[in-house]
Amino acid sequence: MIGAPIQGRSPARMAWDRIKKDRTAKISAITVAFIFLLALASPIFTWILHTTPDQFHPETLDPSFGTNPVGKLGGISAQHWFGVEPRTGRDVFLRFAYGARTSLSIALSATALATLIGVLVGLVSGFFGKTVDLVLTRTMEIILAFPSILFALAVTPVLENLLESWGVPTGNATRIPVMIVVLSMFGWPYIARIVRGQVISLREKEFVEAARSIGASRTHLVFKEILPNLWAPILVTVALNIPTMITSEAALTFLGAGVIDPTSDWGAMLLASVPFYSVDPMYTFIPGFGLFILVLAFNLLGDSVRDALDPRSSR
Amino acid sequence: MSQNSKVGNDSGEEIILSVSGLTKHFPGAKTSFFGKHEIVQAVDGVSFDVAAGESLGLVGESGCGKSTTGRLITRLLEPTAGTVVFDGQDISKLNNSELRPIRSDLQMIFQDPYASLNPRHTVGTIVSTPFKINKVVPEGGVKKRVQEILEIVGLNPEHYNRYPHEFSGGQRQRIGIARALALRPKLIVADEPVSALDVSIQAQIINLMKDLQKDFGLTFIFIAHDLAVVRHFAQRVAVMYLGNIVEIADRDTLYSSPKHPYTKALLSAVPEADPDAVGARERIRLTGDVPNPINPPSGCRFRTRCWKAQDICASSAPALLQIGQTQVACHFPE
Amino acid sequence: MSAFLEVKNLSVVFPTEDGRVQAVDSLSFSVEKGKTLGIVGESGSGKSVTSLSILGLQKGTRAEVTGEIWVDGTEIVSANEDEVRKLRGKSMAMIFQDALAALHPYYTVGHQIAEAYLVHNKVSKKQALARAVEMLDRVGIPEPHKRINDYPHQFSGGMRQRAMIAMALSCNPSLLIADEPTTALDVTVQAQILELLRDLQKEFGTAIILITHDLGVVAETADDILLMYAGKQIEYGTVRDVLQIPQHPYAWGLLTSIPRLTGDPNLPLTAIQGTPPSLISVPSGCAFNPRCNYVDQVGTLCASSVPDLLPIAQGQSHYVRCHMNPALRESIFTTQVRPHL
Amino acid sequence: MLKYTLRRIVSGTLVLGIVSAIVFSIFYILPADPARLACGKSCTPELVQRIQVALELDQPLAVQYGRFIKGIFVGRTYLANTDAARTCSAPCLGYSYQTDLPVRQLLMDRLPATLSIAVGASILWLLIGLSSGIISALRRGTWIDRTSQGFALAAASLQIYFVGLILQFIFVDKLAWLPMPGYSSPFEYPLDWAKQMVLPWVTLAFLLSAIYSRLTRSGMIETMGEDFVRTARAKGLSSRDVNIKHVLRAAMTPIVTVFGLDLGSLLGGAVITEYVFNIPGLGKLATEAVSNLDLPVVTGTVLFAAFFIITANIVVDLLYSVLDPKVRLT
Amino acid sequence: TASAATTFTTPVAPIKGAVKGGTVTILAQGDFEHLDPARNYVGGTLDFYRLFTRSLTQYRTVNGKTDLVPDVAADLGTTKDAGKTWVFKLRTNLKYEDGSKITCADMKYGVMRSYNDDILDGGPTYAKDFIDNPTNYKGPYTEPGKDLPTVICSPKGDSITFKLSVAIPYFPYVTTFGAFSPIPKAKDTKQNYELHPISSGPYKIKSYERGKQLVLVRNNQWDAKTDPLRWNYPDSYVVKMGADQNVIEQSLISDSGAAKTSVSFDTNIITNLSKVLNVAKYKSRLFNFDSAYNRYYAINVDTVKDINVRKAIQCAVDFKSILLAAGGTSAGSYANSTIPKSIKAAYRNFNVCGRDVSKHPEAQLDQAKAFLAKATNPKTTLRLAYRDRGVEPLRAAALEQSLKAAGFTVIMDKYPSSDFYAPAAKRGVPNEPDIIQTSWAFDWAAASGIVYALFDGRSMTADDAKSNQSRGNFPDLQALFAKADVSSTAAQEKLLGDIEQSLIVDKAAHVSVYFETSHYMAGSKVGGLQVDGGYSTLSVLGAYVKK
Ligand SMILES: Nc1ncnc2c1ncn2[C@@H]1O[C@H](COP(=O)(O)OP(=O)(O)OP(=O)(O)O)[C@@H](O)[C@H]1O
Ligand SMILES: Nc1ncnc2c1ncn2[C@@H]1O[C@H](COP(=O)(O)OP(=O)(O)OP(=O)(O)O)[C@@H](O)[C@H]1O
Ligand SMILES: [Mg+2]
Ligand SMILES: [Mg+2]
Repeated sequence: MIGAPIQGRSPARMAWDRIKKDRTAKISAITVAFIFLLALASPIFTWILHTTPDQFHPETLDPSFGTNPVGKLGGISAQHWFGVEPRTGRDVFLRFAYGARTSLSIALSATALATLIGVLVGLVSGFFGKTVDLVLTRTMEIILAFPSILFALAVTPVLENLLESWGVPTGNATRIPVMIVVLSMFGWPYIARIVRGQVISLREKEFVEAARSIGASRTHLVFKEILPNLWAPILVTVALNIPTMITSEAALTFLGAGVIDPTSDWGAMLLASVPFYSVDPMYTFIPGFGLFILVLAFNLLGDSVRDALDPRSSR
Repeated sequence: MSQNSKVGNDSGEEIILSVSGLTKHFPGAKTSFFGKHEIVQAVDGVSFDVAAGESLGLVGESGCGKSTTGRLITRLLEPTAGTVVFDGQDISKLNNSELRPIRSDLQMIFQDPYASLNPRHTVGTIVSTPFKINKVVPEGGVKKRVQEILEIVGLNPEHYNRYPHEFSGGQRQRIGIARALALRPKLIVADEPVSALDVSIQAQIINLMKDLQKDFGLTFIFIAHDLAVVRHFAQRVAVMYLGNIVEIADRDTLYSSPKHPYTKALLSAVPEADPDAVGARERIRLTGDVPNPINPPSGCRFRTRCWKAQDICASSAPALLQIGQTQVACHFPE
Repeated sequence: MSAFLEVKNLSVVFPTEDGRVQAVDSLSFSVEKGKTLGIVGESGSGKSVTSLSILGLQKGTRAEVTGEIWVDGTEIVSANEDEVRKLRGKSMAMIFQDALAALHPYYTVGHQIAEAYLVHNKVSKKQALARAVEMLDRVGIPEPHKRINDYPHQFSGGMRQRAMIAMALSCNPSLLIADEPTTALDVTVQAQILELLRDLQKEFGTAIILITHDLGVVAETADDILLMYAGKQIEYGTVRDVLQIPQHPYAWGLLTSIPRLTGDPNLPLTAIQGTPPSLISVPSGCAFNPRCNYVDQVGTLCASSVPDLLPIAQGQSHYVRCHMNPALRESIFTTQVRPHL
Repeated sequence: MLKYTLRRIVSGTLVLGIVSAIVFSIFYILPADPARLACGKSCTPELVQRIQVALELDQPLAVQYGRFIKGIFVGRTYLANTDAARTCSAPCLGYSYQTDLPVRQLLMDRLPATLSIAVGASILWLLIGLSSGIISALRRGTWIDRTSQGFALAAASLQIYFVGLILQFIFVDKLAWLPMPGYSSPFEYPLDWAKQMVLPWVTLAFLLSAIYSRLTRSGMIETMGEDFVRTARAKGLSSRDVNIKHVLRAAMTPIVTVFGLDLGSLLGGAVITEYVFNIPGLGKLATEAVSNLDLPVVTGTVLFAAFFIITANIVVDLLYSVLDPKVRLT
Repeated sequence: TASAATTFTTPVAPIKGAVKGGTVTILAQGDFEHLDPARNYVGGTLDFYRLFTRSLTQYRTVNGKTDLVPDVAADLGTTKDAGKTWVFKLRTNLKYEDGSKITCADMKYGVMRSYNDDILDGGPTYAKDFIDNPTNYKGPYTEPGKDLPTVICSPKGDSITFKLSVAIPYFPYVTTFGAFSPIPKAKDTKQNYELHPISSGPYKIKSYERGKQLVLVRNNQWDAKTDPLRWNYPDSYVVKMGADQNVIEQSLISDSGAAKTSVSFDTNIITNLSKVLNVAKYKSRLFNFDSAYNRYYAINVDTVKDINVRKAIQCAVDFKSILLAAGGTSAGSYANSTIPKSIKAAYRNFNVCGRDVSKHPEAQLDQAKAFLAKATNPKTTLRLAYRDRGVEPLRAAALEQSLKAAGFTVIMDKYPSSDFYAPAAKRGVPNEPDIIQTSWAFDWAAASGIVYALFDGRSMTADDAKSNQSRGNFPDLQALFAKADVSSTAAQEKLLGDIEQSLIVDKAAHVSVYFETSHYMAGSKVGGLQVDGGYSTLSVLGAYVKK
């Protein structure tokens, strides 16, 4: 809109102002923040509840059916706010809180790694074109041709063994890095494709020509001219990628290639709940609902970020 | 093409740019992943000279290779063949680092005032980038110099920290001009600098550029498809058709007695805002569109739309020859 | 006599988040069969909105349309969608600036023309396609029976515009609205298209509204000119009147600022200062006053009250919206403007 | 077009080759010994070694892979020229370490279940997704739109396993309207088949239709802003014709592509769905094989799935050229 | 029990209410490893093989009572030298499915070919292990002309004699295995024999598609009068293979379609147990019985040298939380001993860590700490080896908790599900486990089927503990084993019971935790199913389709 210029607002600032006005974004942000807080504060609850997420509580289970917590709704009580786990009597609330920690840190690290790789590859591939581009796009094509869940399942033990052979101790110390690598391995091509497309169109933009015409180096072109224009799409991609990563992490764990007991994780809690969903539905419901809310909040937030950064897309 | 003489202007001024046999063939759109490239003959053997301080207009229909020529001269593209001698140095084969010192003398103004400014940079950053890249520190510092330039192009120096989206099209084009001016270039290639602007704004920019040329002794290559606009800016005009120059002459000669049928047709097609002139003017209506540069017609490229075309036009390409004040490439000039 | 199209006091407002956009403000004009009205104005002055309102295409959107639009005896603003739909294509048709975007990429040109014909005529598909061939032939596309099977992207720019025209004219509409039909085209092709429009008008007696920002195009094609600025009509009259004795300072500015093929090229162009206003906050009074060189001649009135659209003299059909009195205008025009033309 | 198709098939085969090589080498560096797995309860080192020979695990990786590829195209003979020779005709994917059955047969046995899920669910999600997306787009901004899109976003944020378990709890355990999900042959027990498939279909369709609904809606809305839609209206077409013939037609193209790819990856095994509902499909086969380190089956399933994905890609590209005349394939 | 007094040669009584006809479907997770009698070794399916394979002796279960009965044999074998030489009388009126007679030579050939276990891999090796082999016989495929002189048919072919290398008092139990089945030499197709074993039982193989299904139909040549243990109600049995554990569980639970007439022999209801146990309509179709499986912890005496540390471990074991992790008392019953109570001759009702574990299953932490304090060579960091399968990690976690509470530090060492027993039995390797969480199911219902395998240190080598995971090789117990080797069955059982008690109570090298309870389910239209004491499984021998 041509006309009275608005006082010195950068595009980022305008997006931020738009987000601040968005009620959905606010509620989602609060929800996400709340879950983060729960994850961060989980040790405090250990102290309040005088137990740990790994502590067995055989007394809370029906002695003849280890699968049945004593009491209603999966054994919810003043001591066990979300009930207890069948078979072990471990406190579900603590496992939930600690699980949020694991799930979030894996998903976020994987997103970060995937974004880093994706952006770098996208930049290089889009900007330099030719053979480099051909090789990189082919690589992406091959990765995308992999049945990702299956392959992730298959490759996890392999990578784990590899790490172990380098002397990393068995268990979650290897499992978690492996998960992050595997998740980002299948995540980066999506980001790279978006970045590459953007770079290709930006590369042809006249302002890049203009910079070239004053003798700018490639580094300048990539990092000073093109990259600043990528923040918005990257941010949107990241925002929409986080929920996908959370889901994938949970799915991988659910299929058994995830973190190892006793470390808690939402996907692992769901997996553990499968045999009991009909006797103790609460145990399924709690991590499932948590996952749903978290993913929903991130999705809504991602939508808001996208709308704010790209005002043309309207709901 | 024009092998003979460097056509200078009569006054024998210093030739700052001399282009000869300039050719650019693009790999055309690939039709599939493995498909072969078609060859787009965007510019094919273009030669002309530009004297210091003059402004040369380059006109022609869409796709005839004007921008490509401009970008070859500023070495944003590497020519397939031919030479570009700028300030006594052949720059057609230089690599990026060798070009760097010349860049500040050779600047470009772009058509699209929206796409040519990085939306993430402030006006200050945009105009000061030339200084930073060429590591030039002007007297009084970069900021001061930039603000001076902003003032010169008619912008408020206080707009230093604003972003392009806060400006109108005309103002943005001024920013683009400021950037081109920053390092005091000798030659500016302006690629359709006003065609994206509103009529009421076009005149502002044309006037501004004219003033700048006068004040700083700039040399301009002014690309446009609008003959009337060129007439108001350039002292000499070259007409392009499908990658070739078909006619070059000084302004008055070209507009009053065009030699090439294409020039003639082009002139007669310009609508005039004068109801009396409408009936009075001779009308030449070309049929069809400009042919595809992937497969240009043999011989004279204009023959497919030319009402004068004979057999010879299909078999041999006419050279650019001097006829009176004009250089024209036609077997049957007017 | 009553004209084929009669627009009275048309106003269009878009309520947006940033404010109410007064895109068109009390516009009145008429077009008779066989005549051409040129609407001229800068980008954003409301030309396209006007044309869309005439076709009733703003029904069902957030646009608030008021006033009256009479097409062939039907009032469009108050009519319901179905009534207007029956008029569209048949009584009035439209061609758009960007023909590539305006044609559906997935259907053949022939199909799209035939479709337009089929809606309003009880004919078979075959007959409709035959009509499409006929129309393409009429607008000068070689080998039309082959080209009907082409998709829009296989046509060149000029051919697409011709196809659009063929589509618009397939049902012999009495009114054709051409919204910047040649802006995207080269001059040589533009000339072809304008000539085609003129020929067709002669043949079918169509009323044409030609929207453009190029006064040259209007001069060559139109009978009347409506000059718009910031949603308002500021000058309205025959081509000859408006171009030869323009009354509004904006018209003066436009005429003197466009480069021409005649006249002294060394004289600087007299540009209009400033930029067009935002339609959300149109300057009070005469919208042009911040850019007008002659505000001093009138005083505060320019900034405080909107001038009425008045005939330049009693009984004249040349209207202008300016606070300056006719004599003053006359003198300024002769002394300061005419020499630059 | 034919040339293009052939070329795509060749390059797709190449990609498959690379995928198989990767899968193959990854399992080769796995320290766990497949021979031990195939050996059984009374296993001795000699026996392990004999099995190693029988499975040709003693050969170098390149030789193993070469034989594997050969098996696919022309078949192969294990332990040729020995008493224990057995021939596996092309396309041979080897024998399962676990069950000693031809992998091809395992895949074919599991395919019907996966096919049942994929086809049924995709019909359902297309129906629901498209119709709700269309209605939303046409009634943009109304409560219908808001409700359906809110629902879609929520559904898209749900997990198959969570929804699957909840639905199973409600419809199987509490209400007992449906039998436990599973797979019965549709030819022998059509009714049981349908009843058992209902939950997998609904679950999968629930989540995916949400995505399609959003996709359809945004595609339609975007298209509605296109110039050619305005042209269609200017022609005097009825809004129904405009919406269906012009808007939907244009909005459909990307949806068809996405659908093709989704179906393709689903055909390779609806891993989670099969896992949750205990359906003996390809995905289930693969997860079992992975946990048993049954290399031939893992390679087979991954290749099979990759085959579907790549085929879907090719089909989608060809389809795209049919749907979008601008795309010219040579 | 191997007394010649009871003969059991008469046919078994009909099952009340059973009717003939119909098809019983058996749902199996996978194909049989082998159908060749010499190569069968998989617990749950051994019952099923009896439908078409007769062996020298067999188990018969009627009304919950299981006896060893002569099958192809006409008696339960006699020995005159306390078990070193065994003579079995043979029935002479038996026929194969093709009508040809079953001869003593066929019985001997069956034994002989089991020596070719290089080709016929997979089965138990008892015949080869126990029968004396002075000529180093290698099997009929390797040495075609050669004889096995220690298996002797009487001239009339009505009895068969086995000369063993040592006295094996329980040999008649061993002869239930498939190596002691008749095989006509002319029909032997070596490793392909399993594709169509010639039937000697009431059913014969009609079709067999590997991995898919096996169809059994009536064998008209079989005569019910000659058979002391088999019924033959359905017209056919169909084994459907390839379904998954949960698929089978759930289709049995849902009882729809073919599942109504179905039963499974390899699928214990595990996943859905708590659900079906709680619902009456499922309960009626559920068969709950003690399986042969005992879950126990072997304490490695090589690495945990101090007896007090071992005792501390014994006391620290929290039977309760371990069993809860496995499903509570419905999924298993606490056990002080790996010899089940049902093996009365050998079972000892001793206390573990001074308490009756069935009454006080909780960990005895104070005592554990006290023992640990007493240790002269305290080892407080323990490596616990367990398998990554089912609830085993959870059980290990339960043990970890109570060990920690008792003052130990625990290193959890998870082994892949597929590769556990052999690596865990490696001796003298780095990271050798201190506690091994493992289990045992007896091959026959006697202490000899347990104690020899689990506690006989004499079978160990320097680097392999074999199935003696606690690696005990105590001189006093060695002496007892030597004595048991040459004792009569009854005396041997008693001695073996003593050995186990000593190993658990005195040496503290073993903690038995519970016997798993099996929960098998059948479709609502299948009758005649009963728990077979011989194989501790749900037997389909008496199955019939309810009208
Ligand atoms: N990078 C490129 N790759 C391939 N073809 C190109 C490229 N750049 C230009 N062309 C082709 O070269 C021809 C000349 O293009 P150019 O941009 O120089 O024309 P122009 O005269 O500037 O036209 P316009 O008036 O539309 O700007 C056109 O056919 C164009 O499609
Ligand atoms: N749907 C809409 N919502 C809000 N504002 C609109 C809408 N359509 C048009 N406008 C505004 O109305 C004004 C007039 O627009 P219109 O398209 O008629 O201009 P125009 O004269 O045709 O310009 P151009 O020459 O650029 O085509 C512009 O300021 C535009 O931003
Ligand atoms: Mg250009
Ligand atoms: Mg417009």
